[in-house]
Amino acid sequence: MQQRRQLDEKQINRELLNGNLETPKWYYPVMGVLGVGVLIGFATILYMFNRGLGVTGLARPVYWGLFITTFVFWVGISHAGIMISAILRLTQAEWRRPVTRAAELLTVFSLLTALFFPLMHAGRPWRIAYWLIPYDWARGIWPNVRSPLFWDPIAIGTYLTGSTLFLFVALIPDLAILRDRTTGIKKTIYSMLALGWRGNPRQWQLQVVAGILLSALMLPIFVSVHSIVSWDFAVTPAVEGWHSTIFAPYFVIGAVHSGVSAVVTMMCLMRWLWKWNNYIRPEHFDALARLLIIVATAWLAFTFLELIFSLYGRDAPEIALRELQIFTWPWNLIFITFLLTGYVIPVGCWLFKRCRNNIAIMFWTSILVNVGMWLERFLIIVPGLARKQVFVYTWEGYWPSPVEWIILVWSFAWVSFLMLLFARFFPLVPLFEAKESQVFTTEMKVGRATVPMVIRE
Amino acid sequence: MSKISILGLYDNPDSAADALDALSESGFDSNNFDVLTGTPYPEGAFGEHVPQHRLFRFPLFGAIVGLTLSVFLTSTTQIVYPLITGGKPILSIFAMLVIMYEMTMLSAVITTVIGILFESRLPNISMNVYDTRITEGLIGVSLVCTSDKKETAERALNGAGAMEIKSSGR
Amino acid sequence: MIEVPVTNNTEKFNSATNSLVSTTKEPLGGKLKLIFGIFGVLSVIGIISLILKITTLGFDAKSGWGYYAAVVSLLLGVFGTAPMVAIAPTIAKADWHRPVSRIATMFTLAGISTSILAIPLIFALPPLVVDGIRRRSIWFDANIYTPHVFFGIAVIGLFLVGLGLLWVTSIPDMAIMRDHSSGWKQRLGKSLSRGFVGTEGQWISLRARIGMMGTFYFMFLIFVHIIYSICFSLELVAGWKDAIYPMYHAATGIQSGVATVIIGLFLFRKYWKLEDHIGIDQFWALSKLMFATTIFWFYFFICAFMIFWYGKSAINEMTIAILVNGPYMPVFIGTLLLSFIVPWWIIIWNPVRYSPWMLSVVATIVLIGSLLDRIRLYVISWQVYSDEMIHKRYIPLDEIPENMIAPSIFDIGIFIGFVSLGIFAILLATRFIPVVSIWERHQSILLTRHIKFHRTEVYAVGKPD
Amino acid sequence: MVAEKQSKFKWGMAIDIDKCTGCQACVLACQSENNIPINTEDNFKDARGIEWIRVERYWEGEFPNVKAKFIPILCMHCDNAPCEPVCPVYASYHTVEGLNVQVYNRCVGTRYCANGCPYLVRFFNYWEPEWPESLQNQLNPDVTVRSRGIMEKCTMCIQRIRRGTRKAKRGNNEVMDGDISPACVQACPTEAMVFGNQKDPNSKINKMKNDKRSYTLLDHLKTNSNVWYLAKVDEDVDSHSKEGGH
Repeated sequence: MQQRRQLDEKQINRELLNGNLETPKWYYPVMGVLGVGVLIGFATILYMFNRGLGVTGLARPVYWGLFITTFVFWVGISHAGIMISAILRLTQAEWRRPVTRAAELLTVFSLLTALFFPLMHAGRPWRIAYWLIPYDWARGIWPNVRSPLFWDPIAIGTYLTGSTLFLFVALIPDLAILRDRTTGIKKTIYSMLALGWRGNPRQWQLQVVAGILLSALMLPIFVSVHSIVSWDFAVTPAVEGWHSTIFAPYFVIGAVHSGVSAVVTMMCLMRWLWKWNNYIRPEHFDALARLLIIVATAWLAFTFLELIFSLYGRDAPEIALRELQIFTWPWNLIFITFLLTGYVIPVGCWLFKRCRNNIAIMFWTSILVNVGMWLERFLIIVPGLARKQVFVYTWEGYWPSPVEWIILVWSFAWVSFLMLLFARFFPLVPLFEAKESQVFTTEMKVGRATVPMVIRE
Repeated sequence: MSKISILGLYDNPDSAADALDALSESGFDSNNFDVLTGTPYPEGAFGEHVPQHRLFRFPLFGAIVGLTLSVFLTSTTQIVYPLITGGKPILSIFAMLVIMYEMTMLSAVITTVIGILFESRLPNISMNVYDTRITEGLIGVSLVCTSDKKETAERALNGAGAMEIKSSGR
Repeated sequence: MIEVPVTNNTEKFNSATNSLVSTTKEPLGGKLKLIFGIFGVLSVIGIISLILKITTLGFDAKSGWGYYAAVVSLLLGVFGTAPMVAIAPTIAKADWHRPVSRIATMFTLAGISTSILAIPLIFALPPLVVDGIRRRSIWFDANIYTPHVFFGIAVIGLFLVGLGLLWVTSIPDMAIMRDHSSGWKQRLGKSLSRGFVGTEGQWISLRARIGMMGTFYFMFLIFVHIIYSICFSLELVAGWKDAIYPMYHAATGIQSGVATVIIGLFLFRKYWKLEDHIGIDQFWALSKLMFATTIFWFYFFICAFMIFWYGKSAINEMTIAILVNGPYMPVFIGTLLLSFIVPWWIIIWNPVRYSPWMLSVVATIVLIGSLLDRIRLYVISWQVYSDEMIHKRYIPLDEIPENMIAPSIFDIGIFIGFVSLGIFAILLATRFIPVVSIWERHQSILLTRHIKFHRTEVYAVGKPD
Repeated sequence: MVAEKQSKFKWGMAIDIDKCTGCQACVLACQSENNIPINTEDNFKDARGIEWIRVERYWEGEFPNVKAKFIPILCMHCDNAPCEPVCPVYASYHTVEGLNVQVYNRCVGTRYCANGCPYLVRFFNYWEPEWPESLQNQLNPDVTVRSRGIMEKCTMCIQRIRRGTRKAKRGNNEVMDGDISPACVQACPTEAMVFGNQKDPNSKINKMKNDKRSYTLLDHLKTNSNVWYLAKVDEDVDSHSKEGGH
């Protein structure tokens, strides 16, 4: 439950803008390390473009490997933002307030990163524009609307545009605060971005309505994006392990699991890096962990349904696939790791209040979840392809090459780099939400006890 | 007669509310004055005129536009270039459904954001007087009036206990 | 920070107690006896129809059991999932659920009709080994009567856990009945309240028990839905492989459960004169739930349909023929309209969501849609089942029947009778259990305030841990 | 569908497994006809070899009663091809003549079609293709050399089909059965493979596909493939043997 902490607006401004108005000491070293990682990553990508996809470990019949896994992973992470800010806003959960901005930001940047991967994994990435937009009108042909790969850019584009606009709309009041705190060229830029925000009742009213309305609009998009990503796999009857009706909700709930965990990781980092102990408090972790227990359990139920129904048909290729996935080295190790890290260890920890309130434990368990969730996607994609249909003549394994691993690591560095870059110029915790929470909470005396109250209009 | 804008700064919501009352009593039109806060307050907390908005029309309009556009785009691209793929019908309605859905939502979101900016009258390039301390917790009561009423306005604002009064002509 | 004045709530508490306790006496006057009579007679008709159906049909004519299975499935949704409307917001700590939770929980009593109906169906279900060959089943190599046993236990268990949940959540009210009534009610209240006097320890353990029972009920419910949907329809169709189907079944069950609660709330509010206790807020919140579950219907449906449509393999084509465009296509279109399109289109408009009776109309539409949905799913499953066909890889398109079968007179009797039996059980219980939980009503009086906020008035809700 | 009716042709192939000796002549013929890069040992080790047609070999029975069975697998040119609708750029589509074609120019290399294909007959060019100096002049001028990053697969030697139909048109003749044959069919020493027009009621392929031994691979997927197999005649086993559609 929320402990009330009396903070005035000056203190909120000072504490939450501490990374924007001056540069923290750790900032340049960290950005330097990340920047080197990003550069190495881009160099590797260019090398791959230059040489061809032969530098990856892909081989027939595993035509999709680590890149698509990572693509699904980042799209999954992107589900954090709307889960936190839309669902919790609509259900009026007070504890969402400090997390919304960071979660939406994670959505935007992870989607941007996710978009790199289908681009990179294409054989001729320089012609990919044709996939999205028909650049050559003389050819007289448009993209194939029947292809799930065409649904993907449309869905992700919608989600990205929507999240970016959502992020910007919620940023306007904070931009006004920054405008008032800065001078010189910075002030000019912030003034332009703040669009002349004054903070009159009309603007505030619209800001609140906008949050609710945009949440309600983003929520269906949020569900559709990962459903569509999952349909990339599920619509192909040729791959037995993919052709499952449960894929869409299964992917969505898995995405929420990994996305919310990523938000937890990020909250720990925010608390440690910027010392926002007054805003990101143990009870927030407690609430998120409880949410995660429910999400993770639902996700596990879907996992088992998927598994049961794959064996239900008693088809030879399907059984061969599960044998590979669960019992054959090295996949059995991956499978066990996936179960342990994706569910058993984190949820086992979260069941205890002491762990839920311990920030270090929450940090490591949330990272474990994402390790598990990445492995889950890997386990779905690769073995599914490796044991495709009955043609045993072409059953092959797959292991990613160093180039692919470097690009995987690059994606993490890239997202962190972008996040930190953003954090240098814009506040990660929404200031006006923190202030609003001061106005909209109060407490009452019931006998000797003090009960926190929430004001509803 | 030139218009001027006046801003009174208050350190607590009650005196800001008093200032609004005083301005109304002095005969100013409630469309001409405004409360500026750094925090959203519950509607009507200062006894101000609660603004009406018509935001809900925007997404509806956007959705209709997006739906029409996507129906047109998906159906014509399939009909005009009738390439058979996988024995699916040339007009694959269920495949179109996905794109129609996404485009409808996209255009609804975009029009909503336009609606939000429009309804909250942003971007706002008026040169009305402003104080940076508003985002630090002070509450501003701003007023636009003709210059001959400046005295009356200042009296009303002062009467409610203003910390400071700023004004500018334009 | 706004000061919240300390108020004395004793008067409000007393008036709430008195008005709610009096609802167990004579809310409708003489009409109540008539209503009791009607539902009692209908219940008897239902039981007679059940006996006649079993004796005339026997357990071997599988296709005759389709409508029966559909009714069981519908009741599992309508009565079985209604308590979720009380459990879910309790766990989510939403504050609107307090006046609703008792009505929702009372539907566990109606589980009696599901339990009675489920038992004959167990005998009609074919064993796992047919003609010496094991049929496809989620129980794989288990004993051949495993699904029968498990389903029987699960359904009865659901009913018992439901009763437990109802009892646990009404213990403080039992204590109130003990203190504020006379005669048999007082004696019953005394024995059921187990000496509850409201010490702090008792409240803490009560809250823990409610949480545990609620979670337990939820798990049982999902379990029953999964087993029922798989064993009593999916497994009977050779080749139907649809991993989302159990979840679809549970989600649509919850949709019909929410609809039931809305109708129940509307009727009780109107005829038991509970306008003081059940506000528009409750309908507003329920409408949101209804909206969400209505969209879920479509989402889960399209998830499955898209895969089948796109996949285009023989199995997929067969599944679409069975579920959508086969003999039951008119029923499917009815479902699509009544479970999704019509309620969705009505409920997006804000005025509807504020209006209890409009919402009840939508809920009724949803319930009819659920009935059609269950008919579409179950009748054909039992219709296409045959001992030879079940071992095939899939049912060829030309072997799918061309016409739908009509319900027999007994099926209609069973449907009406057992719905009435459920309602009858609830009506009987209202003679003793207040339909709005008194202790939760007290809690909301204690924790909600209208307070002055500068120049306006706001509504503040206390959120104790 | 309408367009398909207008064409005089619907190509198809029938393969009599009973006649197949597994000699791999079809593989070699295909390789040289269609400018497929040389498959080195390393290519096969990486599982990146490109074989538009491959001969799968299955051992049956216990030693000493071992039987080898061969089945040549090439693109089935399915009417309900799972590879076609998934392509975002229409690189893979169905021609009016019933062929599943790959348009190299449109292809961006998403490899989605290869995932969709249950027969595993679609191949990706991981590297820029290279031929040793001695083979540079061997390349077929009628066939595009595929650059890296695109998918390729059996075309039923579309260059030969084109040449055949053009020739017939020029001479104002009908295309006769047996006039056109892809490289693999031409090379088959036992004449196990037959290519022809299914719309010609007297064609050999029509007779073969209506044979009681005929079946298609993975027919439960209902891909409606245009390559028919005639089951091996084997006293010990019934006609639907293991390698057939399962």
